[in-house]
Amino acid sequence: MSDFTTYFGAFLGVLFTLAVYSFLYRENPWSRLAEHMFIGSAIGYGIAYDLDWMRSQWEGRWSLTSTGVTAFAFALLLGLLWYFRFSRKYFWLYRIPLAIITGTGLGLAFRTVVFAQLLTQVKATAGIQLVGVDAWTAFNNLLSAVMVVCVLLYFTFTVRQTHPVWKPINVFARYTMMAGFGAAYGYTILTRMSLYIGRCQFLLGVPPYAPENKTFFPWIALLILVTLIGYDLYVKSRASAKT
Amino acid sequence: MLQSGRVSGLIYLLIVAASALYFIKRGEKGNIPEIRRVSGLDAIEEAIGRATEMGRPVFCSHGISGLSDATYGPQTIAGLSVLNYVARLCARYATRVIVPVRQVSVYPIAREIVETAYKLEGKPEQFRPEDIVYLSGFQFGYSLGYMSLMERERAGANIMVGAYWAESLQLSETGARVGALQVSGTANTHQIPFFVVATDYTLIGEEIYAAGAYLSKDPAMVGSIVAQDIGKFIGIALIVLGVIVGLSGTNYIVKLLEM
Amino acid sequence: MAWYKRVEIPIIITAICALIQILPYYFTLGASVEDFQATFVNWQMVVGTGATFVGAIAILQLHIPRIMKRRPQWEYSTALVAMFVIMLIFGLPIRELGLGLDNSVFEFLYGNVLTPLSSTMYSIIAFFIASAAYRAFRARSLEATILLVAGSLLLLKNAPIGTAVWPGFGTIGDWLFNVPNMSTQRAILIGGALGAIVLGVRAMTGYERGYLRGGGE
Amino acid sequence: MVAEGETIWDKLENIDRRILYLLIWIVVLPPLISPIGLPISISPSTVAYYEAIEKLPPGSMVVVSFDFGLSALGELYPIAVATFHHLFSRPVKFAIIATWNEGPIVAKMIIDKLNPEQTYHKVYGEDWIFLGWAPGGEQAMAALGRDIWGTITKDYIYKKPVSQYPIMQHLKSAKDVDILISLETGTPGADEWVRQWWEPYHVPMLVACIGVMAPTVAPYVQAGQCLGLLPGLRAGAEYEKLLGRPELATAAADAISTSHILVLAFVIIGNIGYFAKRRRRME
Repeated sequence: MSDFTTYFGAFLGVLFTLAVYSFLYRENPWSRLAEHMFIGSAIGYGIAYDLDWMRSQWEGRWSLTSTGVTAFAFALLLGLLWYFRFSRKYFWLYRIPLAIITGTGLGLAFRTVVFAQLLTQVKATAGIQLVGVDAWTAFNNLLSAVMVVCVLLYFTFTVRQTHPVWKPINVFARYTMMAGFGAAYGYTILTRMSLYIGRCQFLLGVPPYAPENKTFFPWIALLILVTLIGYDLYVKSRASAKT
Repeated sequence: MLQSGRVSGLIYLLIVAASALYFIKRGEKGNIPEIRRVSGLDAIEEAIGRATEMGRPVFCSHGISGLSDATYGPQTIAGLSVLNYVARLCARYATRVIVPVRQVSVYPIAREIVETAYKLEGKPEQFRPEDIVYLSGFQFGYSLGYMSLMERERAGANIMVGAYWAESLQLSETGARVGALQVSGTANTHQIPFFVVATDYTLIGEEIYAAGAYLSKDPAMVGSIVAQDIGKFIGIALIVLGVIVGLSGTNYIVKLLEM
Repeated sequence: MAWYKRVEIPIIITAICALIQILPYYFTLGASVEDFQATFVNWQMVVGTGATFVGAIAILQLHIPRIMKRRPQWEYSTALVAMFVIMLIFGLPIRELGLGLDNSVFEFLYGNVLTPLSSTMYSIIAFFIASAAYRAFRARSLEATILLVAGSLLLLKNAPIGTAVWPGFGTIGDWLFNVPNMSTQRAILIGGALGAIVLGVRAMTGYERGYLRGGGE
Repeated sequence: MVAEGETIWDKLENIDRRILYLLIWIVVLPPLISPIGLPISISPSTVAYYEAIEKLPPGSMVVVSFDFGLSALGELYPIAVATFHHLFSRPVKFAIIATWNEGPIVAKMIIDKLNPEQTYHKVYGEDWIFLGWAPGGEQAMAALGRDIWGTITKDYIYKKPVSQYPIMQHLKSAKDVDILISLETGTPGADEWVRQWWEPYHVPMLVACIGVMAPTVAPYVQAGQCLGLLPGLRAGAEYEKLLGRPELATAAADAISTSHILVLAFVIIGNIGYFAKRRRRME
């Protein structure tokens, strides 16, 4: 890569990163530009990848046999039906490819979900070790089995929970969930901060990010800040001129 | 004929599937099974009552997802059932209800729900179509619009049931700041903690479907809840039996499930 | 309504496509059935990819009129459309013309425009979380308190400074993760699996039509 | 907002959000510029992930899947780099796939950075291969499990038919795979892999995910469906330490500390203000 593209790339990267962050000050032209550029490039990128996959499917698989050619042509034809979504009159045609995709997806999930997410989980809880392990492990195993059962009971809705035994079960289930969601809370904060830290590493040019970023960072930050405040003053002055 | 190791799964599957169909069919004949009223609904009533006393509007949203997605669609539907309930109560108490919408496809449905609620309460003239607000298709555009609307209108209650993502935080933070009594609910697990700590009452996960089914009395929704309960009770029974049998050293229940 | 427009037809297609995947999983129906099933999955991926322009059209329907009629913010729409067109043209899979995923313009744009934008867009939530932590995370009930305390312990587990000050934060954090969290998630997973099964049954029998809704007649 | 009788508690409850935002910049940037290097203790789950790769017998077949896009770069990029370094330094074979269409960008960034031919003397097409992306999410996973050649017909780098590469002679379906590593942020991700690869073929999994997803993977770990879990950037730093190769995650460690402490401080200050006001109101 030439020097120019390296510098220009770093410049754009820093500019767009800071343009997004300028949203924190307030919604503004920089952040709006960034949002639109993001959407435009993401859609273009997605289509390019789809088409690339289509071409290699055609060349590497379907074009090799005559049945393949027919099947591929038929698939393309069905694929065109998606676009009747935009027609009021022929809207119903769009439901055909939709039904194929949804049906296959449902079927694929349906066939294994009962094992992977139901029976294996039930089995893992039903098969906990209580004998032959140390007391602390046995206690935790038993505790987690009780917790699973109580939370499951909490999420049943057909039994009228009038008997007094339900109250402690539900309270225990809710406390279990709150302690459990504490983990979700902690890890969510970790993720959000990590993503932000990653962007800061980018801005500071921490290797492997381009060291040029560091040079651009303060200048572009200054540029955005000045324009933001300038824009604010401009809007204010226009508003006062009107009244 | 049967694939080995998949018999127990097939049986489980068939029991749940058959009971779903049975209870849906039964429901269609008017024999709707009874399901428990989840306590979150009382909190909604209280929130609306308080907003009415204060003379402030009620905000009610149904998440940011559309209707067609397999996992998020049902959440939106549950949110719309709650909206129906909220709109009826608001119409009864003559309290304004504001509905911020993110999906174009949901907008007409939300509007129709509120309009019908006012008609059913005999006050069609009080329905304000401009209170069903389409904000923006973009996630943060939507939440920005929602937040400023809550601040401007001084929301007295904010009821959010549906599929929410990062905006859950922004909305509940703003709601708390303007002093609205907030009831939230979502099945997006990673957002539940934020709803729990930032709003006054939270419907957790499947509770939103149960609330939706309880309020709508739709046979398909109620039948599904019943079938899922049956599936849960089987699971619970297997766990309890397995733990007890496991004390003997060999676990026959686990072996049975590996069939 | 004409018979071919009826909603029953897509429902039947849904059911057939689902059964093609389900039946061979439970019953031994022979290698040819399994081959057909596998080919079918691949084939429907081609059908699905046919929809690639749908999202683009929906977005362009919004932005092109905005540019043509010079409506407010049309400048931003121009940037969006220009970006889209450039990305698309240079990324077209015509290697004979030097275009495609390894085209240098395409690579430059995704590396220096799409990458920073996309990764920054979601990192901004860090700020919202922090400000909400200050403004809205209140121990207003016992349940919220349990959550806040457990969450704070997890923060101390994840922050190297926490475990450096007292290794116990690591142990407590791991316990919270492996016992209450695992149990909660497992119960939710089981509930979710049952929900998926029931949803599948409803879709195959036509009781669930949510996915077919919208527009049209 | 400045009213009569405004106490310190009111002030504590009403700090402008932009000041909070500024504080976040202030606590995160300095430790990145000059790290303090606090010690990082290693948790058992990180050891399990490391050991699973370390103990793979020579010649094992690994599939690494990029189930994330650019949005998760900050957290998963360092982890992915470390994982690839580990794989390249071991005598195992592996294939790279992606179920998210931005996955190949990240994979390419890592390959360019690690330079496997020079640094590790690994031959493309023999020791490893970059297969690229397949559309359709869960459907793609199912299709790949059954038939890799037919789902991704050409490799990502040279666009040649995959059947021409020596490594692919030993990799036709999920049955040939000894371990699957999913680098994931959500849907499709671990849930779908468990359904499409673990359940029908019993391919063991390793999951490296963004922190948000970690709690949802816990049941799979306990049930033995997932052999090891790297939950987020902190675990990434631990992994780098085990590999003896401190990089981006280690460099971020101090910033994780400062930012987490700041959030904790925000929670505490907010609650102090809240309770003080509530007590005054009660009096």
